[in-house]
Amino acid sequence: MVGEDPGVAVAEPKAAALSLSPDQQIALYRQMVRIRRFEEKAAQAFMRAEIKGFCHLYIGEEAVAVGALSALEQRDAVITAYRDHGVALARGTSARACMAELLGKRTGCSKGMGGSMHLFDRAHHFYGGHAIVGSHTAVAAGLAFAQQYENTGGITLCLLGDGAMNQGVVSETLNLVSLWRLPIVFLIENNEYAMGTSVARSSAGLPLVNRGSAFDMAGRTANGMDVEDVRASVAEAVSLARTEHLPTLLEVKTYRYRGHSMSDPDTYRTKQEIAEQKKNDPIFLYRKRLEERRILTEDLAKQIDDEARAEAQDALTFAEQSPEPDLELAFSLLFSPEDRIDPVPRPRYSDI
Amino acid sequence: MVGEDPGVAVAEPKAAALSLSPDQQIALYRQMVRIRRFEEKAAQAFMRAEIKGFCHLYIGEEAVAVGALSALEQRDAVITAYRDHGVALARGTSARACMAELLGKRTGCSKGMGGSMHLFDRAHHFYGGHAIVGSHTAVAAGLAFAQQYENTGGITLCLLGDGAMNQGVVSETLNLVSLWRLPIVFLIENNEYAMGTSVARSSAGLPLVNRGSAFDMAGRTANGMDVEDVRASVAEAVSLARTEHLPTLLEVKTYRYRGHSMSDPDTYRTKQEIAEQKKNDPIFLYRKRLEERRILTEDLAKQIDDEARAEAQDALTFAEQSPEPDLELAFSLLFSPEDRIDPVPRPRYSDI
Amino acid sequence: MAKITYRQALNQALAEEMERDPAVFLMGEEVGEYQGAFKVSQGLLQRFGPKRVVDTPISEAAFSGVGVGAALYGLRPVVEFMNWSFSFVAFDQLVNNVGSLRFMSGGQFDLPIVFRGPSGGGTQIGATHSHCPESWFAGVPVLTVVSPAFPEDAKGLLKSAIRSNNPVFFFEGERLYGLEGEVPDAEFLTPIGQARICREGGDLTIVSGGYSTHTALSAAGALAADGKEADVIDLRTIKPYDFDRIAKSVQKTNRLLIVEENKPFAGWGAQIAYDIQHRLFDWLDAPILRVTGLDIPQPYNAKLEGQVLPNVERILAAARQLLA
Amino acid sequence: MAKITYRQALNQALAEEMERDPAVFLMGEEVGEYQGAFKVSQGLLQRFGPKRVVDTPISEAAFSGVGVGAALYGLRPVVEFMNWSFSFVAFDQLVNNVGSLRFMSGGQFDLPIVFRGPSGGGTQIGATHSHCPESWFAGVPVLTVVSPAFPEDAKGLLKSAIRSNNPVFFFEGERLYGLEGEVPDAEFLTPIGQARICREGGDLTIVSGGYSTHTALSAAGALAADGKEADVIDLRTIKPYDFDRIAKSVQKTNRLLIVEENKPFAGWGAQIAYDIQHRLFDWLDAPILRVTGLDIPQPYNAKLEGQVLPNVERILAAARQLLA
Ligand SMILES: Cc1ncc(C[n+]2csc(CCOP(=O)(O)OP(=O)(O)O)c2C)c(N)n1
Ligand SMILES: Cc1ncc(C[n+]2csc(CCOP(=O)(O)OP(=O)(O)O)c2C)c(N)n1
Ligand SMILES: [Mg+2]
Ligand SMILES: [Mg+2]
Repeated sequence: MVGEDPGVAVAEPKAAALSLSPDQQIALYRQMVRIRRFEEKAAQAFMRAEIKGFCHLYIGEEAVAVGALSALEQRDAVITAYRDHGVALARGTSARACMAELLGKRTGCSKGMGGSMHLFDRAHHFYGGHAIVGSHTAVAAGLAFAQQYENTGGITLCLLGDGAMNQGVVSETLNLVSLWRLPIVFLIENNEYAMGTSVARSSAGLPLVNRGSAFDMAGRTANGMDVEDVRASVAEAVSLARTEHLPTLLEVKTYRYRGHSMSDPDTYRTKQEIAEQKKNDPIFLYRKRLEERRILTEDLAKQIDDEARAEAQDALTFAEQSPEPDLELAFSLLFSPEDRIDPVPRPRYSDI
Repeated sequence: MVGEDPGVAVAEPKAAALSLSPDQQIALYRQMVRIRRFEEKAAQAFMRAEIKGFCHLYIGEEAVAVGALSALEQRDAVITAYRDHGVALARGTSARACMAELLGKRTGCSKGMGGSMHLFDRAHHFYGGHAIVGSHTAVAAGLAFAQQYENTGGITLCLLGDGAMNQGVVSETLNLVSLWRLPIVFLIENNEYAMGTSVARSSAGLPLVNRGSAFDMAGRTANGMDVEDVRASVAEAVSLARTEHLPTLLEVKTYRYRGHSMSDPDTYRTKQEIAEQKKNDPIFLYRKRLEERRILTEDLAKQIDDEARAEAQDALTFAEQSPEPDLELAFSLLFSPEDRIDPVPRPRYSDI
Repeated sequence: MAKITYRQALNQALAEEMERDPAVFLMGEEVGEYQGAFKVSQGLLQRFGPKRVVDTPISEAAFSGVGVGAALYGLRPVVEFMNWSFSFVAFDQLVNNVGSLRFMSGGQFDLPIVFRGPSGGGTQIGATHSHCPESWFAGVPVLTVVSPAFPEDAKGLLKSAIRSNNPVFFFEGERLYGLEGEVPDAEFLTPIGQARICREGGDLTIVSGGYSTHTALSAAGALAADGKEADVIDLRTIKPYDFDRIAKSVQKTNRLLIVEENKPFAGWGAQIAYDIQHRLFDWLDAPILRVTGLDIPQPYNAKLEGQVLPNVERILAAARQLLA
Repeated sequence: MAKITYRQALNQALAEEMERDPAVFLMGEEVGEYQGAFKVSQGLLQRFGPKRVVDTPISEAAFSGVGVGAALYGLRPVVEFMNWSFSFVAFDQLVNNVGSLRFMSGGQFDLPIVFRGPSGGGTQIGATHSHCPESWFAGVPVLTVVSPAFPEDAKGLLKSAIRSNNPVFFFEGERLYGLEGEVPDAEFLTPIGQARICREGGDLTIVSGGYSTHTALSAAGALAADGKEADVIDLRTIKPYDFDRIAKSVQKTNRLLIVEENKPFAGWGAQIAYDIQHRLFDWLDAPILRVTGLDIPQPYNAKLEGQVLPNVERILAAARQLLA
């Protein structure tokens, strides 16, 4: 999807989302389904202990990444937290490279060094995958700083969680980007919880979008269960960033169906609450809408789903069959080669 | 002055500041003069290299500490940044103990270990003197947390600079105290500059008091050149904290006449600007007001000034004649004695 | 003696000390309603209420500072980091405020505070989540650094740490929470600063701490098959570490091997090596060797992580080198 | 050769590299309009404009992260900490982002970034402002740690650091800014990782870095009065330090004394001591000794601070002990 049709997204007013071409609408739908099926496959692989460590699924939140990233151009930069599979896929990273990373393989997008929380894909201007809550927001500001410095015309989209809003570095960064008028959009994926802590238990002064006004930043909200609403809101914010150099704080309400990570017992909310939220399933709702618009048929929906399942299975098979990285490779990644100074000696202080 | 008349300060509405007794008004005036003369003496001692390191003077800002601390009770806690001489004096720490600390003497309020930026006085519930910008605000929240935990009825007053507002930990702390309804008042001493950086060059979303509203905190402003206005505003905030457990962010506009520290060449603002600001000198204005109110006579003003000068000189003489601390004393301060477990061995890893 | 897990041992220590002293409280992310990210605080909210089991936002700097302020005021906070790797966003509070406030105030204030949580790698959570910052904190003059390897010591040391009038940084092994072991039924304290002898032998001294102690013990077992017997000393306290106990062993074996999980450059093992060569120069028959985490950020891949962590093979290789 | 100050040398390095490469920019508190808290950036704003000399709010974590992001994108930031002690509020950015992002991305990104500023004590600014965190950062596998003692090296090393494609942490001596020394007029680079021999002698090897090198030189001068001559090696780069140069000297003198300003527990000197005893065990005629900052937070009082810092007396005492 990345930059597939940059002309469309950027300058449109919010209401005009409906003017998306049928192909574009199908593409949005397809992306969401791809992510859903990928995540389900990842869950299975985790249960079989093919994936280890932490694994944070995006199921329920697909409309956020898909809608948001569809409003970007290729030259724009994207960065997010550890709940990153959906973002990487929406950005254009192949399912194979993602899944192989989850399995820690050499063919993974981070060569097996990063794992689920640390996906990176330079070719697609995807700057990760960051596991220290809030920490990447400052890095995001640096990307936008560089875009401005180099006058690339690109902007940065930084996704972060509701819980992350209480990390100090996020406030520092909001002040900086507003003061320096950097071309950036901060998108809060408000899925109501940070692990087991609801937004209301962690954050004073709700809604979170208010936090931006203290720094004189444009604030917007969007419905994260509606891919077109997300797309339209992000498009507006992107336009502000690209043309006015005005950063935006955008709060997107969404919900995660699964536990915080695969290891979360998920006892802090009721089954009813989850069931209630599932009625707003972004894929289900968009499918209904596209059917009403007569853009999507049952056959096509089935075909999309089959393809997504096949893609996820193919990714897993690929990952399973891929080679492991070895220590030599790992050590080769530590330092960039020097080309402007003499080589620096790089002894290992662990020689045993 | 601390807690001299706790009954008066706490519950009065702002306008009623005028109902301060003549003695109280004189006391406010006297405190400001004491601080001014102390700081001038400190400046001299610095010029003679009796004081070393950093030395941040409070000249011009006296009404802030004096007004604010006059609204507190003895059981309340006070904490501030490195521009702390005036705060310590207003809190009740003796000029001798302060000056001796500036000279690094054993008789100093921190036994010569802390220096100008790190004055402490437990007996007066003065928790320092903190030199890492913003860092003490979280400690302040901990004091208020403990007051609430122990149900002491006390509150915490935390002073901080305008520049400090851009440290992440400050935002984190504002969220916490609002969420937990801690009995605390954050008072921004907005003296227009953080070193050479004006507030407008460092901070988006002015006025700074807005930062609190993002966390749903009560916000107030006061004129920091008017000791009664500061006192009244702080009294209101203290009352909110003590009776409603509602924290306040209070922005007090003030101005420092001297450089950031004694080593600051002070080239970032014009002489005119400083001269203009001096027209609002808090001591001069309050003297005029008290003369108009026929509370202060020229004789009394002179007497107060003479006493303040004598006190400052006495403090310096005391400090000069005081003994230096030695290494044995220094090492004895590292650890609190254990009384609930066996002594812990405390080897020094520097034995040479 | 009951057989309980390391996790339960910590939980008991917290419960007993909170019971004993109303000034003790627990604060951190998910310690309350969630019952602890690793369930160390299970049941404590129900037992002691939200005043004493305090859930925080994801604001490590602020809540660490809250702990400091509360301790200055006279409370005895236990602050949980969900992972010690997250303490880096609170590093200033830990180094400057915990590390200096008592001293800079001329000794006016006590700081009876415990910071605790899991550290280290081995669970494939990657470079950002697998740090062992023990040595960095040990470099701060007033900080006490503790790292138990067994359930008994986890309980006894946490109780001592909470009762200490000085700040204690308490490092739990994420891989140890499920480890079972005998723990006395009666109340007990494990003294801070004393090592534990886990195995005795005359050929070689192996010093380790935390999870690595178990790796060292496995290696010592394998070494026995070579006919070589090692003293295995579990430090329990990293600083102040038990120099005398190590010295006694080295005077017997004349050979020292240190096993530490942290990255090599200036880890705590380097300090021990320095001290031993300095004070027991003539007792050493061979250079002191260290087996550390390899000098590379923690990789996600399982096989690589196994190679990066101290493992039996590397310890054996070093031991054989020492005994050659 | 012109005689200029350490401060001017740094200033020249910045100006030359900014002139040479438009991707190089300087960012930090008071670096622009104020001309630098220590005047290292004097004149740069006027010469290069506000786009390339960027004043920041007091938000070290955010602007460190901005540096990281800009470097990932392809710029070459030079980030100034007004004092390295303030880097602790940005510690996560430095350890996790600078320390891991290239590796965790499988090597996709370069991080050509320099963090620089003064560190250390000796100017009576107290415990919170006098830290020497060199060893802590050196403990992060990918970080390069540099600490010049002379104007020439300050210039040559800063230029190398800026041209390096890897992150370099550059520690300046606050007490060295006014130091004068000869600096070549023509363009030059000082290689990272090579020590400088400051004085030659056959009796003893003294290794030091930064300001302490000057203290070590004074001590070596005094030692000469005893008829004992020391090799004085200024590390210049703390990591990777020049093992070969030290080894060569130790093979000649058989005695090693390390002088480092940081607190003792697991400082970089402990690492050097470990490496030397490990690899040159049979060459040592006496235990390696270290003179470090005393194991106490930095006191404000002048006399005490002088005792806490490595000083000539303590170095002499250690040297005499070694030579006894
Ligand atoms: C600094 C830091 N503190 C704590 C954690 C542990 N942690 C990981 S995710 C998380 C919750 C974050 O919630 P939110 O930002 O809402 O994102 P979500 O998981 O809902 O997408 C926590 C506490 C961490 N990774 N980093
Ligand atoms: C974390 C940190 N960064 C930088 C500094 C250096 N510094 C000391 S005071 C100061 C300016 C603070 O200004 P403000 O908060 O407005 O207080 P004021 O000096 O005006 O009273 C700076 C940048 C510091 N001490 N701590
Ligand atoms: Mg969330
Ligand atoms: Mg100010």
